[in-house]
Amino acid sequence: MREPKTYARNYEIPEEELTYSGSVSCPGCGATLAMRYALKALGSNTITVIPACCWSIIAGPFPYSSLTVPIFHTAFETAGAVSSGISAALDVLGKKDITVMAWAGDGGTFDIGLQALSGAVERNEDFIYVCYDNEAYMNTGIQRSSATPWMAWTTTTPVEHPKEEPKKDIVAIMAAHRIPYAATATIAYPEDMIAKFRKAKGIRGSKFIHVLSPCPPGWKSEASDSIKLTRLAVQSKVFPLYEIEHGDKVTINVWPKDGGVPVKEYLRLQGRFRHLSEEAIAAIQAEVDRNWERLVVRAQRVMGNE
Amino acid sequence: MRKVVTGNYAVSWGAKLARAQVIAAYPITPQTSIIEKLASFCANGEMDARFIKVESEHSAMAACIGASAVGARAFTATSGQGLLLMHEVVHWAAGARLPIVMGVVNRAIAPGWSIWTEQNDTLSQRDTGWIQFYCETNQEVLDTTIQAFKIAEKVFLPAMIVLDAFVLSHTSEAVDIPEQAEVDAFLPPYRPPLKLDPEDPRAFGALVLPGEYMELRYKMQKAMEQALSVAEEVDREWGERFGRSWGLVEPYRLDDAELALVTSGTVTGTSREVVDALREEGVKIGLLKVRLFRPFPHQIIREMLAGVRKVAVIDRNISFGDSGVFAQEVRAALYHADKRPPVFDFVAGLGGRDIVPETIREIVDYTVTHDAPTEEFTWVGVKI
Amino acid sequence: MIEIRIHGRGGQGAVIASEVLADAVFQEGKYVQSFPAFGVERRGAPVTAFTRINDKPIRIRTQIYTPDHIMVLDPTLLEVVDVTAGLKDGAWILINSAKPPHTFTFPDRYRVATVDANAIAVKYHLGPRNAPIINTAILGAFARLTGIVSLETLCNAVRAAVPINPEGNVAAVKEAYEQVIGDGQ
Amino acid sequence: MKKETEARVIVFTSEAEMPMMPASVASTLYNKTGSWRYMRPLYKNQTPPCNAACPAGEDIVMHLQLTAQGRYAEAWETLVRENPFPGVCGRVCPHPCESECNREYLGGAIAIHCQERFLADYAAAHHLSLPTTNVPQREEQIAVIGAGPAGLSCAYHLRRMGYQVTVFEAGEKPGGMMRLIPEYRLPKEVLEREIAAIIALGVEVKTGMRLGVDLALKDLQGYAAVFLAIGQSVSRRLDVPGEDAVGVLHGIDFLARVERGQKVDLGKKVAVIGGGNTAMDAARTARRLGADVTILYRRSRAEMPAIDEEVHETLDEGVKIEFLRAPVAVLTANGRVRGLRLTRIELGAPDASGRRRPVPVAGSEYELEFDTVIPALGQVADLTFLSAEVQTERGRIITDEKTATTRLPIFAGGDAATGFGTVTAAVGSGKRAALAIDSFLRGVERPFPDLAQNVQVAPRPHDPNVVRFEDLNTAYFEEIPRPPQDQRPAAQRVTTFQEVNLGYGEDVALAEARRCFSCGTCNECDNCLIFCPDVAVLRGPSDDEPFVFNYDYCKGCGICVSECPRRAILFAEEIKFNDQ
Repeated sequence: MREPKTYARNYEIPEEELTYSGSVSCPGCGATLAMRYALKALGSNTITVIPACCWSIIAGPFPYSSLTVPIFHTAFETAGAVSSGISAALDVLGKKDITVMAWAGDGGTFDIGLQALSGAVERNEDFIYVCYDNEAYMNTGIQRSSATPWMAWTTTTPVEHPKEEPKKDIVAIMAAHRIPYAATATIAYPEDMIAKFRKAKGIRGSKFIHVLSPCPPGWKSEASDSIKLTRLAVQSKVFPLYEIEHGDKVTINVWPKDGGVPVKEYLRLQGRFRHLSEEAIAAIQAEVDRNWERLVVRAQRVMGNE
Repeated sequence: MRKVVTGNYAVSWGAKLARAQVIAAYPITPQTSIIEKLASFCANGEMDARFIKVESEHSAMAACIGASAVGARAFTATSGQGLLLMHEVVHWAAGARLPIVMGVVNRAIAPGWSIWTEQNDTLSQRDTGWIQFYCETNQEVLDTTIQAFKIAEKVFLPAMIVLDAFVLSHTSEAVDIPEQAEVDAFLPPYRPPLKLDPEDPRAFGALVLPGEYMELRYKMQKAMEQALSVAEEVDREWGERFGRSWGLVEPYRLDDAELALVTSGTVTGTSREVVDALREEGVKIGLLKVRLFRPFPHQIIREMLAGVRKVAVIDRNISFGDSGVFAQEVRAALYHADKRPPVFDFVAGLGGRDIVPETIREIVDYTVTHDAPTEEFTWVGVKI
Repeated sequence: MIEIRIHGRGGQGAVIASEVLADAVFQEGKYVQSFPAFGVERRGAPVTAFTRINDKPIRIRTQIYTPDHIMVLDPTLLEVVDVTAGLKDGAWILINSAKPPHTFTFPDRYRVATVDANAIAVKYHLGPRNAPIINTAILGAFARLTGIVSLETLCNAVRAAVPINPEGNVAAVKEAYEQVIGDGQ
Repeated sequence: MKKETEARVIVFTSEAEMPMMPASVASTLYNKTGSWRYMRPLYKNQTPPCNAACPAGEDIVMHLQLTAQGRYAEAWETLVRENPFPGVCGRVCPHPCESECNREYLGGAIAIHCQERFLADYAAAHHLSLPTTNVPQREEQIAVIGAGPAGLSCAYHLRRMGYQVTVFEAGEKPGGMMRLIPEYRLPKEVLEREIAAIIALGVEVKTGMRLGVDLALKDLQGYAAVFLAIGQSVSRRLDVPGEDAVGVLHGIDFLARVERGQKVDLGKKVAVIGGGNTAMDAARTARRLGADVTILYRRSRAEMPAIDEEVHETLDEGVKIEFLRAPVAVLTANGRVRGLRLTRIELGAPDASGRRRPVPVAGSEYELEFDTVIPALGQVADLTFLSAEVQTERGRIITDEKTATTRLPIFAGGDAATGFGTVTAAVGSGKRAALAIDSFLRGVERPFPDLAQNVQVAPRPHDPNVVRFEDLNTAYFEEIPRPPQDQRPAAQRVTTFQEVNLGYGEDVALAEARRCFSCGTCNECDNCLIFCPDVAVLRGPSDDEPFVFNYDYCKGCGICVSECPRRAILFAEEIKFNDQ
């Protein structure tokens, strides 16, 4: 392997690959790329816990694995608890330098796994919980989850009656547990994401990272647009990149360029929002703006105090 | 050291002496004092273990699964509703071939709420791939807990130690608590060949296609079958070291018996009293205690009951739409015997209703006075 | 086999008393079994606990329906609980009370004794003044009445079982042992 | 299980071979997901608009990228591989490359000419020699007629190919029209240095040898090939009465006299007629000689062929420009210029050049007084010496796209053949001739694009598709303004012939090079590598092949294509490749 050049764009990204090719993710899968970054950040001394989710399949069928690190596949709602057990066992066995990473979808995090997750982080178990959020039950064929955005199409929220409820604010829920570290990240910002995983690795206790991960079949988007979509999600403030330390200290990591782009830019690339009326788009814009302002106020309060 | 302790504390002592390394548990009556004791052992440094105070039984088992997968000796305890909540991951532990040991206090299932004893909770885990021991005394509880780790870790299947709610869990009696060094000599540290280890990174529990799934199940069944002889051998070794053996099943005054009671759990002790009394009255009666329910010791049971004219099974459980579960198993075991005695089944003591000597006499009287059962099973003591 | 039933209220330590008694008897080489009534305990609600004592292993695993003796940790229970249910003839009924035994009306086939365990517990600072813990004191009285266990063994068992103020409890056991008043004694 | 590199398919033939639990024993590399693909990404550089627009065929993007890495010497070598006159072109080229530059939309076009000049100056300051080629020397002698930019470029490239080249130059010194570019725009030192470097390669230059006078075409029969680069040396006339009066001095003659150091008496008021670079050069030179100068141009500002910056600088220096004016007569007194009669002009319908035709406004004539009139209307070639075998048409030598005349082995280039009057076009023309002569002599077929396009000695593999702004992924680019170039102040300039433009310093040049989008050219930004979900982009074996696709696993999602900031990856239907 040649030495990477550093002149054009200085990606501070480790060269080592800890994921294998040949996984059965769909073309353009955001979750697959997210895992690649995550492991680059955490390194090979990592144990992953994967509950039922797309990654149960992506990680490879028996007797294969798409990761170079150990994987424990587990039941849908157990990532928090299994990770707790692994972390405790590593501690009692004196293996204190291994990072435990739970890797769950939005269904396994926002919905069925929330109890075990809440329990684990309330106990401040020493692990990183990652929710790769593709905003619906994609592995079962695109059913709504509590991470599905308002008005989005899924097979259980058809266009005649799209989802009526807003997306659950999972990071706020995690921050409310006062865990040492909760953050958002996404694949269009690999350096930010890797920095966050590294930061999380260096913190003892429960860390939560919420990774927006496009699903081309589920979002009805072009496979080639997966990076663009998450970039637009950040730039439109639909998915701000921020972190919350100890439930309180809010830092916005990526500020949208030139005040951001309209949410419409983000929505229009996704078939799941094709049925949206102009009024609905305006309502989404208003909600996004409100949320962003709230976040900015919290971040500024922190900055003001320092 | 002999000490008067409850059945629950016998479980706690067993887990302590077995040097369980990770305990994850959630309180539920009547299991709670097991984990309170373990929490205290961990807190005061008597145990070098991590106690994860999880938020549910489901997570308790899930955490044990994680811990065991890393290669730690994991233990939990639960009861009734808690076990049912756990059910999915109870299967998981076995399928993952993780030798977790769990104390289960038999508790009846709601609704209505019942905290009293009944076996439906553990029997509904019958097909999960767990080894199951049903215990009669506190000493047996302690000994079996330690034995269970050794058996489980030899065959890579998890094991449950089952004890009746209150009748055993909250009853104090003298228990011989072995020295740690003796237990250490009996039970070596857990060293699985495959575990979650970045030095040997593998994926565990991935999607298995139809081309391989059956073989993995075949292996589980083989391991279960192997568990029979392993359990026997481990119990024998225990006997050699500690002077007590429990057997997979235990015949009591069965040699020349014409009528055999088949019991499990605490009803066995009371039944022994009744058998003795009836023997004095000249009734040729004996008893077969089933200690190991999974794997089911078909062959031994067949042999032990072969010469008996009638069998009466006392089931503190019911499989709705069929009969008591132990009776089903005994009947199935006897089906391949040359001489098949009629098997009477008595469902008694559900929801903690006390099974007193009179109840057992009633069962015996019924069996004696009937040539063969007239129904699949007989309710005992139910107000009808 | 001797079967003993203890009546108390949740929080008074009836279950502990049954266990301490069992432990003490066990120390003297007997076989024992102790257990609470199988149910949910709530502070203040009536509770019962049991102890079985035998010279050979105890195999029976039922509740106790025909006790040989009973202890009543709170005389007000007499109003609400049929404490003599199934009680065998010649049994001791030991009541925590400052009153003398004859003030309690029981059939003649029973022997009645009282001890002012409350006063003793308060004296030795066992529990709060308004809810003294009298389970150890009552055992001292019971040992004296029945001779089931020696005072010394009982004191040792109390010492082993009580985490806080063990010597106060032992003193209470001894004082109750001395002060118990038995009907006909 | 250690990290695997090979694809293993696991086939269990008995349960005994399996682990007891579903534990992995191999990697997913067994699963060649490349078979899922119906679109295939391909690393294929596409054509940057600057490269496409450069008449000299420079690989602009490549030298900018090398500059951006601080690899100045390599950048200069890249430059001189195509053009031996970077110091000249960096100063005088009208830089059509910048007009096409996609950076225009995000802060202004890259100052490519400044970068070129920076590299040339860097090479001079560091005494870099033209890179040698390791080709065998060839026997063939080639004659080049004319030591202007076309001739010298041809000689340079032929020499680099190993040919023996003799250049015959009519003038006293080599350089041709480049010599007439005033000192303040192109210091002679720069020109001399670049010519000397060519000569130093072993090119023989014989000066004072005018074709048709000092030698004839038939004298050159010993040469394996002849390249005619005679240039356009005859000034166009005004064709008005009084044109032959004393005080009418044609632009190139004026500039030549100044260049030779001859004293020119201009008087006080000077009129320069024309709108091209020669007009600007003449006007600004006259200004420096102390005259009050007015440029008269018959069209409007928009139609002026002179380089924009040049016009600005001219105006800054106090030269007046009168638009829509044309002389109808040179007014004389005693055979000497005293002024001009001018007519106002209106613009009519577009003519053959695409520019609107100037139409005199009837009755609008008026007179202005001038001491000197300098017509600068461009030049034509003197083709009178050519034999009939070398055919001409409308004042130009006829050639095909291989610069071959109608009489082989005579080739022709430069403005006498092409009509394109810039140094850069001449350099490109000479290079094309060198390549054509080489393939002719070696009997090798080589494709040549039509004369409107450039040729390259060392073309990178690329797709002809020119990258436009909308093809770029602008998320990766910030808007950054183009840095201005330092100039001497106008007031100081008019008193001296010192160079006006001061060029970029290293810091500015480096920053400016980094501003380049590198359109269509991979600059190893790593986006494709980083954004591939399937680890199907690998680092390549060399700088020439910085990344490779692992087509065994690439699922054809196209993320690499859309996230390539600069469209250096093609996306093609897989079906095209299945037959291979």
